[in-house]
Amino acid sequence: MKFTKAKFLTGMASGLLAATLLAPVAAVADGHELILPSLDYRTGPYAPGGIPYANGYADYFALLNERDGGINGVKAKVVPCETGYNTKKGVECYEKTKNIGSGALAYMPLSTGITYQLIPKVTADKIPLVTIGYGRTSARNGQVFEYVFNPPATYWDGATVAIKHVIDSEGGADKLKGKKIALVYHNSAYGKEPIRTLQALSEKMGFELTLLPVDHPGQEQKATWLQVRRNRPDWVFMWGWGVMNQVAIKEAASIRFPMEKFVGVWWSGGENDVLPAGKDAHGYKSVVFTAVGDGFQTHEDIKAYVYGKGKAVDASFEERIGETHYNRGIYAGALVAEAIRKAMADNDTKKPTGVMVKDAFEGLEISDERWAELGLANFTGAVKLSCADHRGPSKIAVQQWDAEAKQWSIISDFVEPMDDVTTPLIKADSEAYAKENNITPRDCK
Amino acid sequence: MSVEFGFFLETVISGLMAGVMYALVALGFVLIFKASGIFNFAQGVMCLFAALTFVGVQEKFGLPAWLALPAAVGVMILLAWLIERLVLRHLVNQDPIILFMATIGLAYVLEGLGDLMWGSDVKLLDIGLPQGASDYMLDNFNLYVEKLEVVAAVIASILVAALAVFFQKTRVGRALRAVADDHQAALSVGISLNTIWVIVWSVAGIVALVAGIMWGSKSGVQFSLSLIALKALPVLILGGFTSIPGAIVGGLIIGVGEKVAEVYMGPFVGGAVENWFAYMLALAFLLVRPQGLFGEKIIERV
Amino acid sequence: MTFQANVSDAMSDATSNAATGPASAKEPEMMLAVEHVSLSFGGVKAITDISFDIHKGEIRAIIGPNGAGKTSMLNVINGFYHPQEGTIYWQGKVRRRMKPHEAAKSGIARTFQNVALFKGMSTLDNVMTGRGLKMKSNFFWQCIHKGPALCEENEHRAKVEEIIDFLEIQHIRNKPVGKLPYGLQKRVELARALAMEPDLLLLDEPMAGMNLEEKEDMSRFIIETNQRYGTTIALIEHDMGVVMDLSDRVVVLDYGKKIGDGPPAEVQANQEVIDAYLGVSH
Amino acid sequence: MFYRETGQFKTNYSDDRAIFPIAQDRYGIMILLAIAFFVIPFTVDDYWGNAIFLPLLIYALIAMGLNVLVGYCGQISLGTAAFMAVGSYASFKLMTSFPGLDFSIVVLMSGLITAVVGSLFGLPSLRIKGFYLAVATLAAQFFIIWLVNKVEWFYNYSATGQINAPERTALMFPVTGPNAPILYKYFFCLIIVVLAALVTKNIVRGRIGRQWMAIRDMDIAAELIGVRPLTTKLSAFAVSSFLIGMGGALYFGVWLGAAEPTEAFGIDQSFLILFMIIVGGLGTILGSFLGAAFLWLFPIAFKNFMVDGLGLSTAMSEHLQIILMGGLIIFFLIVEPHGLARLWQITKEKLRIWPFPH
Repeated sequence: MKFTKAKFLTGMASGLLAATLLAPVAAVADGHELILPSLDYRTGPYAPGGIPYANGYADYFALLNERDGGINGVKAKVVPCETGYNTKKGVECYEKTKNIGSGALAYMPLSTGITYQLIPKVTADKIPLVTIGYGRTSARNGQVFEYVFNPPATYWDGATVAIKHVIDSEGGADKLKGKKIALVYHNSAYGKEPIRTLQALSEKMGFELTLLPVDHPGQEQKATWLQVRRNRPDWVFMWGWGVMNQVAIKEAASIRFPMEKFVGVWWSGGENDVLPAGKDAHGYKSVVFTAVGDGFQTHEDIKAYVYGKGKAVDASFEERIGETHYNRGIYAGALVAEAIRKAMADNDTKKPTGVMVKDAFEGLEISDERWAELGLANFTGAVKLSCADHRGPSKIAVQQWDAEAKQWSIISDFVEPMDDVTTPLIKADSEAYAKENNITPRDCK
Repeated sequence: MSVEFGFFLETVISGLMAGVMYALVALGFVLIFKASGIFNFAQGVMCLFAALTFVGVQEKFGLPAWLALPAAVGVMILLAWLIERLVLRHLVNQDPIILFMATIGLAYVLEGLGDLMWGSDVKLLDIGLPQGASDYMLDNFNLYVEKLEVVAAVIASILVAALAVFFQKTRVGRALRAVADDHQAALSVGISLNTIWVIVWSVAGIVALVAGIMWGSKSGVQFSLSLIALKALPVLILGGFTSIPGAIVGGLIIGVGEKVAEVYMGPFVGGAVENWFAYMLALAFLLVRPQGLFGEKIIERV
Repeated sequence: MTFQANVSDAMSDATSNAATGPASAKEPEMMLAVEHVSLSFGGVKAITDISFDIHKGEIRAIIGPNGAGKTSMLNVINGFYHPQEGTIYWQGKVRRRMKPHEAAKSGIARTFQNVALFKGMSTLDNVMTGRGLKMKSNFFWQCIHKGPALCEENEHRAKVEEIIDFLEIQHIRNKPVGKLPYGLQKRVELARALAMEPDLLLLDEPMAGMNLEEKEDMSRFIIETNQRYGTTIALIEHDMGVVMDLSDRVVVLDYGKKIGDGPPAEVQANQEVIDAYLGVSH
Repeated sequence: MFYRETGQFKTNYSDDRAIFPIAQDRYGIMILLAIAFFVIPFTVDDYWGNAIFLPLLIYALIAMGLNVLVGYCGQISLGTAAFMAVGSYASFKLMTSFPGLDFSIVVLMSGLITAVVGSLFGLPSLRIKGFYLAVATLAAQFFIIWLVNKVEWFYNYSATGQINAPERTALMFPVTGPNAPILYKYFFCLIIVVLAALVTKNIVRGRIGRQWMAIRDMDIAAELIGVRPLTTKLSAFAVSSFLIGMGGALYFGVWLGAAEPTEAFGIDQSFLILFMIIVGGLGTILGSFLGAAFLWLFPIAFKNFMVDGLGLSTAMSEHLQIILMGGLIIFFLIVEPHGLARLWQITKEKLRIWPFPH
């Protein structure tokens, strides 16, 4: 069968070619590196939010490598993988990167959708998933979600702090009775996150909650804001992402909704959200868990060691260092770096594994002094995680946009969220998840 | 005027205005479909590409807006010429589905090209169009009317009038109509199909630029701009693919329908109904008139 | 053939026993009759008060100038258009308003003025589609393509091959029909209609655009179909020579009205018909 | 030279009707199946399974479903993702309501439920034709997604509307959930896809398939020769939705493991599948596989090549990749407008007569 042979050979050849192209390249330099995949997105509808965050994360590790020679002498390798905010690509990126070199040490997908996708997978693969201010809120319960961490704040915390801000502005919790609050949210898992908390709070405090979903991508929100105009809520909260944010801000301005009563979650509080809205955005607020601006030692060092030496992924970004999403990227980087440092110390090794990093996270403590040592004094609140509590202490403030100066400024103290409200909700949700997926909550004693 | 009625009026006006914005996008589809029977999947991306070019040349080369506009028009014409040269010319006399698919390829290329040249960050587009609520209407009648959308409506009517003059009065326009009626016949009386295609795609490109600027003023210029094509789809289907008045009237019906549905039905079923309602509305219309609002009645013959 | 004969027998029994209906036992058996049929499209009259009949086993020609309503008449007969007025008798019984596929099921097949083949399919598949009504195997067997489905498929394939042989189109059996020359497409269309084993075959200008040789072939097929399978045929044709040679009786339409009816020679002599064809003003 | 059918005679109609009438094709497909069943399973790891083979198989299945409707029956559909969602949510509800139910039954039942829903949205096809019909499927697309996103029952009252696939077994082998070995997942999908392809091929080469194609090519003529438009179109909608629904169940249950309605079943997903069958070839089973392979694997291969091979930034590589992808689509069209499957067929024709051109 000469024919079959020929065909077989061509088949084999093209198959091999395809196989080589499809095979993930494990490009690891000599020696050992800490593999930190960055499932980011610099393209697609959510790129404006994804770019600064990804740059912050990558720049922080570039800084450690350039300034300190890595963590305890071991260089960190951030492996970027473009997800386009698409869960399917997210899965592909995850599978592709998880076994590079000695194995990935932590994941941070910056997408609630991808987070949900990865929660069961990282648990099976024993790699920590660190979701900074996004993802699944009930993952705070470490007994159920062993490998998922969400310091320093969850969406539910954000919602409670927004309410606290309302209380402060109105002059007391009793003033909320009979007030109307509307929630304008991205009609997805991410946007729906705060609903339960706000419903619980509305029952408790007696304000009236109106839910106004906006479908992706959210360029056209006329109907939503007409309803705001008719119902005349006292406050509007927003859980938006992407183009939805700037359109909402513009529409709010159009109907003359007072901007200082319009509060977004931190993902609706980036420069890219307010700048396109121009002066309309003046006075818009958002909750936030990191400080604003670039007045920190770390930022100086990044400019000097990373951008100065041409080591940045995105060299054109230099002027924008200090944007809020960028700072969150730095926060994420610092957290992971500290956990790896602890994992190395605890296990006396230069080659920590995912399990070790997970254990390190569960004992991670970054005090205010330690933040200062890291060059991030007063950048954010202290971190202290445990086996049962995967969020730890939480400090959230409110920032306000100044359209003239084109910058955010923090206008409130960093306050604690209302854990008394969220804890029972977290318990209920995580237990439902455990039941549905046959997980026996572990014992954290 | 009672408050409730005033609000209803407001909803309808908002719907009409939104409808005009949809119609602006739909117009580009109609032009190309009418002249060449191609459903141009890339129309949305063309809006993005045009707006990106417009903003991009301002940012990168520091051109003022009045210079950037002709530059962007020039780019769109160049693009039309390239599309004809590199794509359409090689696909003459193919099935509509194949040409549709070619425009899918085109959409990919344009999306990548736009991002590659101008970056995927969101860009502010401000050419000084009036924005925000009209103070006059708000103060005197307590009616909320968005100025940008009034401008959009004016521009859309100018555009439609210009297109009408172009089609009715100019030689090229008549040739275009001839081609729309019958390719073969037009060819046989000496109208060059290639030229016609370049012209049609240029005009569609310019319409895309206008739509891109209007939508871009509203939301900034960024990838999501290409998704406004989705808003134009029910408009197109309802209005008929070949009718410019259809696109306008279809836009108005869809605009009003979805706003009224969202505002009055939304709260009872949990909101975000406008997307599917637009299609359900179009579906209901089509069940009564399967050829679209302005499509010709099909007498089936064998 | 035996199948066809049996059906005819059964049918003739049925009609001769039927007391109603315009046919009586002595006269030639009636296949189809239209009585006082009128059809209009939104004010435009396509057919006005036309009555004629088609006998079992005959070749009936419908002629007339362009726009006379011939094709509309065929469309009425196979249920594609629904006349506003008039009655249609089918094999001796009043026919209710029916859909085209129901007409097909009752035994009416046709070809089209402009070839209406399934362009994406091969000749064989086109003709096999004509067998669709006679195939009964259920969805389950279709899915696994074994047992009854396969048996049936082969059985009908044999029938189809018979027709393919008869119409001399073996060589294009596996070719996609879209690329065939016009004359062959017409022939495939006839094959597809014959595959339905119809009682009444409607042919809409089967020889339009053909050269002399092709016309001769087609005439031969039509006559043979009529004689070999005993199929009743109604045809529209412009070539008067062909019409006179082939048909048993001719009905002439002009501007939607019937202006002549009878054997070819008689119609040919009719002054009104001559006027209509030569274009004398009314 | 080796690809000849000379000397292969058919002595009965059954042989002539075989799926692969030419012996060389039969050997080819056998080798391919042998590789799929006996080689890949023992080399596959999480990456190859989850990022390459599972999506490839599942997308091929869904594309095949859409191809039945669009390619064979000529009814345009832009609501594929919604029908996938129906399959996914049906499987989710079945899995959580009846924990003991075998997953293969769950997949079948999800397909059946989707078939019912699909037929319902197919009803307007009796009146609305051509591209206008897209509106019916688009209405399905937006309405179904809205419904599953809104009605809490569909997602078991979880806080965010996300659904997660619990661990379930098919014939005692765990195939869903994060701990199910990739080998089992792969085999499960492979068997379903191969069976579905076989059944679909059988349907399209028989009476029902011919009737679909008759409706596609000329619906009026089809009706005049006795094809019932109602049953024919609805059967196409039903079979198509059945395959898409099964695909949806696998997509959510086996591959993704979790899904968020607006993102996993968005309209871009519908377009992606439509592109797959157009690029692959309308009206061919092979085309569904080729199209799925092209649209899923090409971006991955390109990304690996540009980022890991050439060291470009991810953003740059992504931009170049979509440009190249668009360029390739246009190029293929100009070379051969009827999709990759036709390209393959033409190559075979050429091989058959090679080296003599006529």
